[in-house]
Amino acid sequence: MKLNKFVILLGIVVLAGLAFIMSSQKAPEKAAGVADDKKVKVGFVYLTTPGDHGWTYAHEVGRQDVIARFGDKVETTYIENVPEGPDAARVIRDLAKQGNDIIFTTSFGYMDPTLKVAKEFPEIKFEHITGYKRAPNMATGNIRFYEGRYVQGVVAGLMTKSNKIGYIASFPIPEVIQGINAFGLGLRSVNKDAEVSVIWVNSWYDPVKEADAAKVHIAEGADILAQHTDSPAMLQTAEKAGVYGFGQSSDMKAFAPKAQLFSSVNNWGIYYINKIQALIDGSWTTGEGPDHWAGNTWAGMADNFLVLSAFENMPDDVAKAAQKAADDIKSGANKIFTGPIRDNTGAEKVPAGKTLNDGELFTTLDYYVEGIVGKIPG
Amino acid sequence: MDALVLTVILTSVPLILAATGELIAEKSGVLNLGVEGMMLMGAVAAFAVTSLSGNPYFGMIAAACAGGITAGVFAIFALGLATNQVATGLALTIFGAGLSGLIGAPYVGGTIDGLTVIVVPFLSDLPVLGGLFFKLDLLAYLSILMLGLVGFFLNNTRAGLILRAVGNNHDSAHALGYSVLRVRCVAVIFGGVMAGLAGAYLPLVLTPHWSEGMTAGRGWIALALVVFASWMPSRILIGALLFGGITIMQLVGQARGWEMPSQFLSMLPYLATIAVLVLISRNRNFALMRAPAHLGRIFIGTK
Amino acid sequence: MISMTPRKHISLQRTLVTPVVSIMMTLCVGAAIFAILGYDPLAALYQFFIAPLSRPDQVADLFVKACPLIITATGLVFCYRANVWNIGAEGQIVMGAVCAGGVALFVPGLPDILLMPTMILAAMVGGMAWALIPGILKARFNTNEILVSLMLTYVAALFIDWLVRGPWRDPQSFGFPLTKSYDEAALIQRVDLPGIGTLGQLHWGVVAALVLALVAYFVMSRTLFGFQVKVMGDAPRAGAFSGFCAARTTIGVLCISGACAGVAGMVEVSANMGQLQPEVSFGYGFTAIIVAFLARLNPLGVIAAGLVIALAELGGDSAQMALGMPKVVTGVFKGILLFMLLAGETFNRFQLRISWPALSRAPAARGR
Amino acid sequence: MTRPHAATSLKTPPVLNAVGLTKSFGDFRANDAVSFSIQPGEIHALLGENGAGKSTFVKLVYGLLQPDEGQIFWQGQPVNISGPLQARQLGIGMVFQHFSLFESLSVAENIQLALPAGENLAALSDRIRDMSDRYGLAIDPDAYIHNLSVGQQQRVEVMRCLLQNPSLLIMDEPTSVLTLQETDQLFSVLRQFADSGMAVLFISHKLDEIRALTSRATVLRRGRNVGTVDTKKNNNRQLAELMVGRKIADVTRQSAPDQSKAVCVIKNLQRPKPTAFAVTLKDISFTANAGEILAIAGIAGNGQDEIMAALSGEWRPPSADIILLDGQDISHLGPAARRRVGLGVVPEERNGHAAIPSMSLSDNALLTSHSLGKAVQHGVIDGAATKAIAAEVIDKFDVRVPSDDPMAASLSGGNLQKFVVGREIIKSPRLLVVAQPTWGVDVGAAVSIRKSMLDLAARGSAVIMISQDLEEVFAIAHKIAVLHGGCLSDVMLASKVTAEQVGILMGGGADIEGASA
Repeated sequence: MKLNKFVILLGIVVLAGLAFIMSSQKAPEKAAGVADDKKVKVGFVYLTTPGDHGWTYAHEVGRQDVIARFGDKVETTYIENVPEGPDAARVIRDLAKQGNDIIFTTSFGYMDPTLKVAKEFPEIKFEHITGYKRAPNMATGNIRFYEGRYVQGVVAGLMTKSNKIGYIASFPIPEVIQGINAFGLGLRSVNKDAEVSVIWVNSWYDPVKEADAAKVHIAEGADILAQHTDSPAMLQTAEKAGVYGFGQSSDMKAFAPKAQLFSSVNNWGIYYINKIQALIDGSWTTGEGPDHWAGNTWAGMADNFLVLSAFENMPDDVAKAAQKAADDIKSGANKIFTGPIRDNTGAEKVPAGKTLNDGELFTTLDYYVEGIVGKIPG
Repeated sequence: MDALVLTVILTSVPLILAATGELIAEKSGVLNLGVEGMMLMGAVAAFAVTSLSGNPYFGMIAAACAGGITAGVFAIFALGLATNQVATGLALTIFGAGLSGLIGAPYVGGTIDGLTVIVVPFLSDLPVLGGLFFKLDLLAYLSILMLGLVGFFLNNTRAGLILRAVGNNHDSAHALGYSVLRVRCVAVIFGGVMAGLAGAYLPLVLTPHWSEGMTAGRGWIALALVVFASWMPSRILIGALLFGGITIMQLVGQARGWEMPSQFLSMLPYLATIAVLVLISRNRNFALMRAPAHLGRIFIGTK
Repeated sequence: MISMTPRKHISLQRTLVTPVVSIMMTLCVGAAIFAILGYDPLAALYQFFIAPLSRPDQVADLFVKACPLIITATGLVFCYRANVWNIGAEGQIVMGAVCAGGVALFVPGLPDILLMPTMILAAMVGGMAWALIPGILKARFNTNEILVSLMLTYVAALFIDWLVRGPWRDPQSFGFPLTKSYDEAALIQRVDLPGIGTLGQLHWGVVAALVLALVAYFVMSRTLFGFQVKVMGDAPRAGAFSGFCAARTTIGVLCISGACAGVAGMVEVSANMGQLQPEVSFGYGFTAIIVAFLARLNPLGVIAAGLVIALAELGGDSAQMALGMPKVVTGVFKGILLFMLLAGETFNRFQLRISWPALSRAPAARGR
Repeated sequence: MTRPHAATSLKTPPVLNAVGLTKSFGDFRANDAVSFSIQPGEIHALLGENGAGKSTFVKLVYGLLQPDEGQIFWQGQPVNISGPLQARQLGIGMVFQHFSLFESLSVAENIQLALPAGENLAALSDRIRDMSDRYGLAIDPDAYIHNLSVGQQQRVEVMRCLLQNPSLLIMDEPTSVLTLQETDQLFSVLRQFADSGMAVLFISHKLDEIRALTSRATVLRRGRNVGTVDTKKNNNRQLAELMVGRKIADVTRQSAPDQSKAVCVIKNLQRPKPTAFAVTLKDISFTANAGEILAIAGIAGNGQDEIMAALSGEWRPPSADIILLDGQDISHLGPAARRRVGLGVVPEERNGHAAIPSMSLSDNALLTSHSLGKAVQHGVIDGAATKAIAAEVIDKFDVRVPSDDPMAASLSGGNLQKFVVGREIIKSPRLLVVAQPTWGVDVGAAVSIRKSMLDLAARGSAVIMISQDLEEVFAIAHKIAVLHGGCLSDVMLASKVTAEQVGILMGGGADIEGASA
């Protein structure tokens, strides 16, 4: 008797399950659709969610630019919150199998997974952001973020009263160290007494920790904050405490109208549009240059890859100085990493007259320049 | 310096809130490992409701409810159905982390106006102390108040005595006619409410954002803190300040250019907890005195 | 008032049916939550559980995803059977990966043929060592193994972070937190199926995981050690009477689960990453706990349970792509599933009778 | 309204009058229409064997269990006692057999938990000190329970009840853990309270105590009330016969073989108590001979568990040469190794100690045979061999099983006991140690278990039987030693001592001249 009851129960459950599955099978077919031959299918892999208002948000804006430019000639898909590990390879592979023609993977940690999948799908184009490994069908792209940070340094040097600048950094990778050093060079170009202290939060996006770090900087006397992390938490803390700061990746004015001096805005749209257009035209290449460590395409303010938001909350003369610094970089008059450059122990690292080339920016910057306190961890 | 101490205090508030709640649950004999999940539910509820209503106090209340309800789920399973408390607590953490992320997805990147500082008249004018202890937000005051109340409750009230008795020996308590499950259920839900408030502190005070998993292990620290405090409310305060202090010290050390890998500093709270665990477990008499003897044991009432 | 009476006889049917019912209940609760949050519940469930299996290579990838879960959960089964609550497998995975990585990166001149066995051994030692800390502390000082093993998870995560950003960083990585790539001999190769070739990412680690689960099943059901584990977990007093030592059992099961977790870490790195990075385990250690419970602490069940949980993980990606559902839904599923399983266990072990105080005088319906 | 009849109003109504209480657990009737009444100021004993339904009855009265049928009258009024809280409000106090104290709370806090709310701790502490002084109980209200001796804990339990000023005090086997002096002291306190009108319901199976303290006794047998007797007019044997329900006079005593070889020698076994509730073993020495059953009689809680652990190897003495089996020192050997040299053990508790309810019988057979080579080869279990062992036990010892190789939990108590005893005897051990072999077992099973033990002895093995059942002791033992307070008496020939003499020893009396073997 007991057995019967259970067999019946099991039967009901299984039937219910089957019915469930059968009835649900219709739903997604509509969603999947059939690829239009003319459409270019573009996939994006995001590290976090577009709502972060930082790094991924900037990429999402880029994707929107793509849609605005090409309209229904493209079909875009994105996957968010993809961890930088074996899952990434699977997700990228899934995108490839779904017939995407070009796939943008938007974080450094996707480098090896992208390379791996690129080798499996030679007919599909891959674009890895911020990495250095390439394949015939895998190009790399990056922005010269440090250009904006030089201008930030100039503004910080002119604005600070305590001569203490707080810098919140994510991970000690070349991109971030270039940024810190460019900031220091900009700072010392206008203010020989100001110092930058750096807190590494070992995360790209951790609002609580970023806010804590900002509070510590302020408690330690900093009156200008800069960040190389993605959330607006630092700016909000600055706003509350009545100090100034710089936004990251996207314009964060809305979060800190009184505290934001300006934001360096990453303008990925222009890169995406160029590459997709090239693919449509049949002129897609990976670019050239073995010493281009940062990517086949590594462009900055001159090409509008990096855009500075309006200079605000600062006196006119500071804004003017900032504008001049930005113009000099755009025009090429200021190459930023031009000697003499000393590290923070006073040793000369780059002799006068020499400018570090792109490769050297990646391989030789294992020190902080003058004005930065401490040592690079690791 | 004051500002640093204030930062330490603010960092410890959620730990105090969550640990106070868990202390009560554990004193009644229930080991609820789901603090992290309850905190996340509290955090997302606080953020969402504040964002919708514009009033952080509504958010606070919502967080308390969310934490309480989440703890209620735990109570249904671990108490009502006598499931293994360890596994149920883990399930609660996984579930809470997932559901909070799901609920919070539309709010990522948004911002709110959090709790404002309430200045206590006169006292706030005291030198040093005034700025540190009397210009805080409601939840910070509440955390200290609750800690004191819980201490008083446990040691000076009959209900507190019953709670301790249930945690010490549920069979004896049952034999004396106390409803073990009812006492534990109330204790667990109180723990949930406190954890919810602890979670609310993150978006309402520390940083006006919501992000997935934003509690970043604070729930587990709160659990460790209860053991660290050897189930004594006063020591929770000390422990929380210590943990908060280490967290902030690690940032200060970096800002001042100390040459010590930050990872090792970050390990300190965890290693300290293990050390304390060993110390109090070694002294069996002490453990016997303080630790609820029936912690984590399943009680099945028969009639 | 719910009253529970232990069942005198636990039928095999019920034991087998319970997980199935639990999964079904999970689907129902999950669908309800989707509906409340404004998603089409049926479409969501389709994307979660059907869509990820629409191609053979996806099925292969399911096994790949399940691989670390199966290996880790197999070890945990021993712990939980013995009533030892090791919840720090995540840290043990990391330490296994670190130790194996140490061999792969820094032991020069090891012949290729010996490299892989040495790495496996190192991974076992690493995971074991990490699991032994709570084990020894418990045996010596009666310290709570739950909290210690959990705290050590954080320590391990910070430790590998320091290694990969610091001393072990590849000088050629331009400061990026990566070690050197492993040599070819240190990598786990993909399985070349006769007549088909490679299928998805299916690698030899998956085969090893399946074999491991089978071996564990044999150990658990057919050897004295397995018997000892079960006895000490069910009735420690009877175990002592039988002649088994409690402390030794605790240490033994922690060694096994630590070694398994360590191997899982090593396999994950050697098969999928090829080098160490700051994160080598993505919550596998915690997910494996659910797998172990879903498997009802049976090593053979671990295979099925690992696949089910892996499916939920893959389903998360699929639901996100198709429906824009946040990835965390997977966590909701896992949580509910664990709840339902635990409740199912109660129904399996106890006879539940619900009586309302007002009705207590009414004759109870009797039937059998 | 008319006044009650003069005749009834003259006589005070009983404090408690229980009428026809019935309580079943599944098919088992623990109480079958038990009626009982007790007068104010009366000290009344409730007598019965283990499992006769005494505990069930008092739990019904104290509200811990609800009767299926029957009615309780409290001071003449019908009441429904829904729980201990209500019982205490009515004026019923209870001292539990297994303490219901909280180890980490102070004495005063423990007592406060059982009293109505309202009194603060300081006032209560004063009251405790008062009472402690008045009755010479020597209890410090600020002390913590885990620091107290068992006797002190018992006094706390008693005081907790007395402070409630109960009209009825129920004491469930209160003296099983007390020394003689402590018992006397307790009795004098109880008499003083009885004199002031409190009724005492006293549960015990120590007949001397019952006759010393009480005037009337109600005897329960198999869940039924078989009569209330005057304890002063009956001697121990008459009371005992009422309890068991038949004459226990003429059991055939076993006479020991004239000359037999020592199998097991225990020399100066000592063991400090491991926990507060345990007993210290003091210098125990004895010899068990081939062909004999040696009974270690005594009231539970006098060191039986501790001796059992020492013999089985679950606890091992720190020094060598304490326990010898066939001349070989086995002091340092664990349970598995001792089995290999010919030891068989049956612990008292079937569930969770001798057997694991959630496991199959073959697994339970493996529990005590895994070190013997046959069932386990190179660490691998031979499933067929273990099943064969189980089947053989089932067959030879007539174990009734519901299915093929069932879970131990599905067997009745008697059948499981036959299994765990048979599991040992089938190995023909040189020495069999068995505790309470027929506790809670039906008569048929008890007979067959005893017979198999006698058979084993007849085949030349030694048997040590730890038992508190004197009837059983005299039925099958050749020699008897009595364990009391961790001390073992001399070993006596069963044929040369009487039940009374052994009873005296069990209560802590002096050794009997001339009976030593």
